[in-house]
Amino acid sequence: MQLNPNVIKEDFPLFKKHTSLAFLDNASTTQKPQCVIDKVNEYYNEYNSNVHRGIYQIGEKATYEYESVRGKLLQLVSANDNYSAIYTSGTTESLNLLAHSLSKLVLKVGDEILITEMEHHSNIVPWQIACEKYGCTLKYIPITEKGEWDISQIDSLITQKTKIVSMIHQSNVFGTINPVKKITELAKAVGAKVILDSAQSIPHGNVNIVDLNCDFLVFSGHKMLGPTGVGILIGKTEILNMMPPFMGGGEMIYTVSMESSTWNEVPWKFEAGTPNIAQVIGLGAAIDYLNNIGMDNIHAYEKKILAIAEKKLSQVPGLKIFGNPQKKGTVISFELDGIHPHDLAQILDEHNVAVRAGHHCAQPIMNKLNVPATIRASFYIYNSEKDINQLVNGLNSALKFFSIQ
Amino acid sequence: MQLNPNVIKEDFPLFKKHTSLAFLDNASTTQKPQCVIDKVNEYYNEYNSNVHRGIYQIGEKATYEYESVRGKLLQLVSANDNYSAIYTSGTTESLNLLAHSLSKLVLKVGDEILITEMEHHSNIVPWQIACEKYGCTLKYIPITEKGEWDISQIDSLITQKTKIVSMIHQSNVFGTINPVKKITELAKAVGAKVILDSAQSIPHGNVNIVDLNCDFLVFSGHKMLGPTGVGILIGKTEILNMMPPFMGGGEMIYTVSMESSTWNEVPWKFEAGTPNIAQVIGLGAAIDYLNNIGMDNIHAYEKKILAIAEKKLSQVPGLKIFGNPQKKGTVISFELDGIHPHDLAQILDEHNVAVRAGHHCAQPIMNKLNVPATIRASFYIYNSEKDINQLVNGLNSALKFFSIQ
Amino acid sequence: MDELRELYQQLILDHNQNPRNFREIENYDFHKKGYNPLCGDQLEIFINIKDDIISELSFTGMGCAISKASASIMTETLTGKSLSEANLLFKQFREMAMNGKITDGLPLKLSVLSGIYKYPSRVKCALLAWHTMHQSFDTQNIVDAKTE
Amino acid sequence: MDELRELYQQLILDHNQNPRNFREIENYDFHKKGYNPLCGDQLEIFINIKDDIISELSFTGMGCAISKASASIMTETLTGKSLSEANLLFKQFREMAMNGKITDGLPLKLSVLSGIYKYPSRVKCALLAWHTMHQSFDTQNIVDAKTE
Ligand SMILES: Cc1ncc(COP(=O)(O)O)c(C=O)c1O
Ligand SMILES: Cc1ncc(COP(=O)(O)O)c(C=O)c1O
Ligand code: FES
Ligand code: FES
Repeated sequence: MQLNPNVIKEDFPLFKKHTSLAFLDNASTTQKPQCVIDKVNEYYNEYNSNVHRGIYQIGEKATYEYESVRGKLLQLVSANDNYSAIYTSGTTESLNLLAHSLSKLVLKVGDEILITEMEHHSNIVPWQIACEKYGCTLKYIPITEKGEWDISQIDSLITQKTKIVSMIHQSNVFGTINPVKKITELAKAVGAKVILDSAQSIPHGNVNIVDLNCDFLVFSGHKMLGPTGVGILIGKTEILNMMPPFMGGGEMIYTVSMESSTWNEVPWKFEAGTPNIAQVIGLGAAIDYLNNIGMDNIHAYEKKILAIAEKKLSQVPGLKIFGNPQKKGTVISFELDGIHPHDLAQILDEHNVAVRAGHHCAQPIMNKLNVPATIRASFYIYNSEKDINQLVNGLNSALKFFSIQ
Repeated sequence: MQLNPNVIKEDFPLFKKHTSLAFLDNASTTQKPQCVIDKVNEYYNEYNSNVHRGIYQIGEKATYEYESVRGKLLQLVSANDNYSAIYTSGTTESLNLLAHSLSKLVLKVGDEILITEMEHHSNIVPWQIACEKYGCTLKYIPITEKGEWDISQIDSLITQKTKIVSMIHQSNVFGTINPVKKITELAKAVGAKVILDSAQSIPHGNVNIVDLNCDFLVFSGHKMLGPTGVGILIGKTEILNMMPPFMGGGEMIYTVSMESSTWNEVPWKFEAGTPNIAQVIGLGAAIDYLNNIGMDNIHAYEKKILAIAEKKLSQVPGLKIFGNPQKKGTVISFELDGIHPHDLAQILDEHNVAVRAGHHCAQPIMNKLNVPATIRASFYIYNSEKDINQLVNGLNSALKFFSIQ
Repeated sequence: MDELRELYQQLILDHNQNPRNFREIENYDFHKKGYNPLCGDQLEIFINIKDDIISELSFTGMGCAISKASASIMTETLTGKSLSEANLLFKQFREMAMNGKITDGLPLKLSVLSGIYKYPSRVKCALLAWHTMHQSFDTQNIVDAKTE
Repeated sequence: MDELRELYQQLILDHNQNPRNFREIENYDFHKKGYNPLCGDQLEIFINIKDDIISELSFTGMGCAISKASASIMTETLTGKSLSEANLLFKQFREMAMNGKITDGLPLKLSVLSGIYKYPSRVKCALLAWHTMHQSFDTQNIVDAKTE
């Protein structure tokens, strides 16, 4: 079924308030549909209470709603019984959890961790810290001019010393959909654990964790129509069982004595303290909403809108798109000759076009491109051709403004 | 001005849905007033976007709203310019941040950390883990039958080896308001850093960080009318500046290269990834709401309601209240002779009374009391004498039910 | 109160107040401690086996009415049963406790706990003794009802 | 567009396209790199001092129109000023950039940036060169506009 962005837009209250806003910063965070906002409110209005410990009706209801989102998440990524879903505060916390607990389980001095030059800072910095702590080496799969991985030297990068491979599924700068299966196969062959940063891929299409054969998958609720403050770690239960906990506190314990403590089962072992209850429950509604539209339909529509955007942008004089990967999602990074990205963003804002200017938390890519920043337009299901036209008009007017045209 | 719980109750939508609910589990989490729910919705409906990086109007607005809550928090605890406010996901994360980053700064083999037997698991487990990591010893201030600290041996507990003292301000089991200033003085004299777990004190009265002279103060939004998923760490900027970061990722960096990274300034150094934007903004509204009522008025009202509750409960046959501290907040733990706490909670639920049965994440206290669990009733500003009567009726009916009376 | 009456039937209250086989067996063949981390309650199960038949089954410990009654009724039900019968009854009872489904052949006495599935936080109470019994044959370590 | 026109006045656009004193000074007395972590932009400031007077002031680097124009105007304004005058102007300019407050005596030329406080994320752009200049007297390390 063809997706109609204008019908979808009706579900998003922000666009009722800002009727002429072309919101093109979806890779940063998405807008929220009414049903997600309603679900969060339902929790606060009808069964607001703590989970797991209240022997009273609203407490049981809150626990039921909170726990039942795990099943939705596992289903979303087609996970089988070997996987568990852990709630975190975001992709960043999920990756830090792994960099702490998985590292402790598998790393020893001299080992190697492999990431790529395309990573988001959240998938770089935690591994730099882990490498320093354990005396390990951080290696990078390089990227090409096209914004793709250069895997020509992969055999020297994945070795017997490689214990963890953590890679970005879809680039938040180029939009590249990366050939992760190849890497996973090679990583598994040397016994490395494989993590997929799917913060940018989950919202846009089917991600099948079993097919991709990775051990861990991380993503954020706020980039997939869900509330802020909730993220996900889906992982192989067997490995999670062996990993030491990340944070200590309430909920994650089995027993506590003054001398020592023992841990609760997975997933709760990794969920210390009162969790982000309202946010998890709201995320459940976001998943329902996405499933209702259908991930296949989303993917098909995004292909269409990307093609239109690329075509129209290429007609803007002096505009250069960074990267040209074969498989690409709805993210376009570009520059407009002679205008600094931040000045451009400011002018686009005046035209009611919200784009991002900056390094997109991917400074290694910026260094490679030899620019401090780019302009990024990223699209989602409520964006239509009208938004693209508005962007192009804004760009043309910026050219005039700076007297370049 | 005298606080009227029935007027206040009007502000809480949950009580419109559950008109006859006596919600007495406020030490676990509080209900949310309409203004907090509205503020969260305002963000989603009117300026939902990421913070700090969007050069567009809704992004600037979100950043402004998000950042301005820091000032409210600092004011709430009467902090001066020497302190910074860091957003976390809860008290538990705040304490884990400290157990990670402060420990790294100050601990070496053989050092000691001092906590108390009255702590919540979230203020025990992280220190157990830190002690194991750094080869340090965890010491405990014991508690008395009355549910107070026994500081008779304090001189042997605070020594030159003591580097961190982390203590609970108000007990979530006994309600004890602890004499923290005394301990802080002794701790400062040996150069130890002092942390106050004020999860239970902040919602109920004035906490003055300068007067209490502690270095760090931690608490949770959801226990003070705020959204779930947000917590606070207020700390001395000077110490925070020296502490290494907790989690790595977006926002918390200054520069990232493939080889290494440098850190952003405090507070952002400790806020990795897209933060819990809606929740922080919602917490701001909760603080406004509390200030509007007045912390003094809250404190005065709670004194009154506690006295009534204690009096009425003491008339229930076979009821024993645990602890009898001199200074006490609105938390009462008790047992009813012959009825297991969980059975009792179940029966009270049938009478629309929500209390907690369990160890309240304080197993060391339970071990001391030699019970597996207690029943806990905890009150807040919307609770009235009617709720107490409902509780007492429920208790009497439970006695009949189990044919004890 | 009707739902509650159903949960705490007279039989439950009776077993709670006068638990059967509430003692330690000397010279037991199997023994295991069970722990419910949700509430902190602990119980111990003692078993004697003769010719593959449970000849004696007893328990001690603290717990709520549900857990005590469930343990008490379990000891009555399983004494004299073969190990494979006990195993089958465990599975059927667990199914009932978790989903309310009553399998044909489940002794009537056990069905007093058929309403427990409506109280998710109490399911572990009903299963604590059963889990402990079931796992006592495996190892001699402490087990719990966590896996439910 | 009116607000935007106010932000990007002709003077700003002019200084952006033809920045004054955009070069490296050889044999400088002071030199400092400035970095804006929000956008990744960097600039360098070079200073010569004679008898407590700024005799030469120049800059190089990449940046947005606001930061380049601000740097350019700064070099024009401060050349020939004493260090204490420069210090005062820095404080006055910072006050204006952050709060829109124009102090008496602030050179008219600087007031073209008086609207920047309405754009919080751009305040650092306007201050980058000034901060770098100001801190160049302290140490020789990289500084930035972080403290705003
Ligand atoms: C004294 C105390 N400390 C810490 C916590 C943990 O707070 P949270 O679960 O919000 O992280 C609580 C609340 O349960 C508490 O009462
Ligand atoms: C690929 C990728 N990884 C990680 C992140 C970090 O996600 P969050 O900020 O929600 O923790 C992002 C989003 O900014 C991203 O695009
Ligand atoms: S409450 Fe502990 S076993 Fe039932
Ligand atoms: S955007 Fe970099 S200095 Fe203005």
